[in-house]
Amino acid sequence: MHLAISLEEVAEMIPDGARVMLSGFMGVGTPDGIVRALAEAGKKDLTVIVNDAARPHCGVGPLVKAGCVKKFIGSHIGVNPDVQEKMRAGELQVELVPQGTLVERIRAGGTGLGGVLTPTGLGTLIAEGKPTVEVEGKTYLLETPLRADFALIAARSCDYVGNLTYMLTATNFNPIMALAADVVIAEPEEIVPVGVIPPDAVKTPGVLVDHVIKRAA
Amino acid sequence: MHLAISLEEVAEMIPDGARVMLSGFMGVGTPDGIVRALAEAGKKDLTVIVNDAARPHCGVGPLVKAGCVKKFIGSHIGVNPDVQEKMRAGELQVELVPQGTLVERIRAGGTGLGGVLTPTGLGTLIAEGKPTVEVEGKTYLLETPLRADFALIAARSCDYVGNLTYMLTATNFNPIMALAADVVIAEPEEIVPVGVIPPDAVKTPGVLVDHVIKRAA
Amino acid sequence: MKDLIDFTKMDPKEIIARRVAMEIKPKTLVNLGIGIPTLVSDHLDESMGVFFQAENGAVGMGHRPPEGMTDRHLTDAGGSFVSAVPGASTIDSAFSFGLIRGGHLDLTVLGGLQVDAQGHLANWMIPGKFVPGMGGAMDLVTGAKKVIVAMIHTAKGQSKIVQTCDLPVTSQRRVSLIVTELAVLEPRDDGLHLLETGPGVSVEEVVAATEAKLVISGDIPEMDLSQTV
Amino acid sequence: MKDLIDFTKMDPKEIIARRVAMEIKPKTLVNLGIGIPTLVSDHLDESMGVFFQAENGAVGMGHRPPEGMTDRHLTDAGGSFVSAVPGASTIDSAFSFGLIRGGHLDLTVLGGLQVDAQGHLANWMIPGKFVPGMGGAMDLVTGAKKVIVAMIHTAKGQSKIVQTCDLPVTSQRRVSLIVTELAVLEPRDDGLHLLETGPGVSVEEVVAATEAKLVISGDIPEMDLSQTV
Repeated sequence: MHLAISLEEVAEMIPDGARVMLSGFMGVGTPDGIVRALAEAGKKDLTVIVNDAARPHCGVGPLVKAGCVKKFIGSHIGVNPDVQEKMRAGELQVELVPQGTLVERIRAGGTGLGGVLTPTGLGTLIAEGKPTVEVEGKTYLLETPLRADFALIAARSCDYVGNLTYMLTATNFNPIMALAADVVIAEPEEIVPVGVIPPDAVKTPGVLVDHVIKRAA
Repeated sequence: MHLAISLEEVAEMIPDGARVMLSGFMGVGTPDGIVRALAEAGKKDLTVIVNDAARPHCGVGPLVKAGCVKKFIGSHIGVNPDVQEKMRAGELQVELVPQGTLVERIRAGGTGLGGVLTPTGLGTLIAEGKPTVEVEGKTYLLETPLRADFALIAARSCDYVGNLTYMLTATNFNPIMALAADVVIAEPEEIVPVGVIPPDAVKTPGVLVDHVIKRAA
Repeated sequence: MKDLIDFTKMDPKEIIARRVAMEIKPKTLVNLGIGIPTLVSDHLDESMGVFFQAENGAVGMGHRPPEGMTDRHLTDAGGSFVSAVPGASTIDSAFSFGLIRGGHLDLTVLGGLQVDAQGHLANWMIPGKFVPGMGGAMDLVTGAKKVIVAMIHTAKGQSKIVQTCDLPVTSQRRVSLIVTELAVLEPRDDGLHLLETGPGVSVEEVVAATEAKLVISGDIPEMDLSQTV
Repeated sequence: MKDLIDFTKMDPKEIIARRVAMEIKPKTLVNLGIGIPTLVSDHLDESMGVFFQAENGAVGMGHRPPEGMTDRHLTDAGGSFVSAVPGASTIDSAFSFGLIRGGHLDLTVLGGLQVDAQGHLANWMIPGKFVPGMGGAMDLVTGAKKVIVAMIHTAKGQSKIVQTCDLPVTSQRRVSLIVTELAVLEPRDDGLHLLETGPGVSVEEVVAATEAKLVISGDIPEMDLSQTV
């Protein structure tokens, strides 16, 4: 059972310099309240693992704009001019990871696997300096697992056990990131009584979730 | 769209010597109609990839009893005396795979990954003859991907697009095996009209399913 | 009346979209990239039963809903609103890329910055200028059963079809087909074959607009867009 | 009245189950193996908020439902009917072992054929005799945060706690604790420590029944089962 906490409490909980996974895809399925709270709290030197840089006003955008992010690990930054600009100015480190590799590295980090053996990226810039492994006559790139101090998740529904559901394409990285951080914090659109979400509808079992966000009344 | 086919058609489709994935856990979530049809058709020399040998009357049991199986790849055979007996008599090859490794090898086979890097099995009999890979100072066993000619799946509901839902612990290996075979055949408990299963309730998208079984009237 | 359309005067992007649509088979799973590839779905008959997949986990996307009926929980990989066709499903990102990398995707259509005579695509960065990132493109090009590059033939007067990419490539895998407004090209072991010319375009015009050496054998037909919708 | 129970006359399996139950912390995720481990849940207060997980994908299993209310879609890893507690969820096998191998499982309680002084467990085969297979045991022992072996101390008069396993081991990882009806033992770097004796059992009796060399330092208390339910 979890007592819901406030956005202010989340902002206090996450220290400067933390390594944070942030869910969402072009800002869809991102916990916007948490992002706003961290930006307003003026966090510094965060490393953010997130699919994409979205746009300045959504997804990780407000955190980048507020100067909270030291390092960005993700797959796409093409439509956020802030990120392009800060990267060129040397204010933001960017590590690009192919999207399928990114999600699989997070899954490996969350499920106790030692890494990912993928054909994606072989023979490209992405493969430079990385070991390859041959399996049954084929060559694969060995990509390492990713974990974070915090995973910041957006859910559709949540109960007080911490069970989460997601809605449509707002699912994306959420269930995978919920596996791969020391502390998992979920921002749901609604909190429902325990026992109301059917077991088969739960996409993230509550045992993975440490805190859920209280909704504004 | 799929026209539902009969059990007899499935039995005709699967040749002697085929490599078959069979879902289920102690017989729960196994497509029992397909198993029965294959046993009755007197199939020979099948290689079956399945979590466990269940009991003589359920799961893969009837196939083993009918002498259809040449090789069993799975994690547990402790409560099926037929399997123990045939194994000792040299009539059945048994390859034991830790359960978590088994499902992850199937997932790798189904999702284009080159293998599984797992700590499970290190320092045990299971590791003998297998390569290990060191990642960030830790050693992992490299286990190869598994695929099959056919995956035989049990579903709760199905539509004519082939979308599948599963129920409770009858889910188990079903959604993973549906990724990892050349031909995927699903035996649902009910077939419902297209558009009736909500997108978020689909556990196996129909694009993965080749055939669904017509239910007896 | 289809045969009254003058395809030589058609918008280049629409020529490309129509020609790519001809490559799509019924009942397949298809991923369309941002830009010109997105236009392809406008030229398919819905009765074909093609399912459109997006990296963000949509399987069975339909057109943008009417104004006032969009929902921020249902978008394509570019973040644009879409609808769900009957039989649609939504999956998480790991599952989505499992489909892509695992060979379950029949076709991906992508834009490109450059393609070379070996069939290597470059579409994720221009060093020192603009770095959008690869998003899902590296997985798509590596994993889809068939890869079509759909793009305008030239950029700022320069051929985008080059002998060897000088931009960083997206995959070491050879793409299946290149469709521009001027040509349909297929990279094979023995070089980059010119299969078709664009409406009203001569072979000589294609050669002149193309940096890469082309293999031209026999008569080269013009794209036949007359059956497209 | 708890203090009137004579624990020395209690069924050995119940002694073990009660003592293991004392190791379980509130609000944790716990996997109980077949046999004696399954009995442990009978000795936990439901208000503790412990969630029981099974390899087959149940998270939040409850007791077997009354006759006539069972359902073949809801079973534990042994195939026995269970119920779903409020807040239960069901996941596929890949997710289930993701929890197990990924360190999300707080505790696993398993039976054993042998455990040795180094804390290695053997519980999946007796070469030439009986090969049940490891099922999920190798993943559980390798991945759970804490591993408790719960078993009868001896089999056919032979100690199951040996100096070095002669049966194939389940994991190279050291288990956390061994609980039998005679003793609580903890494998550490410097050997196998005797922490507690069973009800009415002397240290000498434990030593006599144990093949492995034990580290015995100071007074060894008896199991205090008086607070168990």
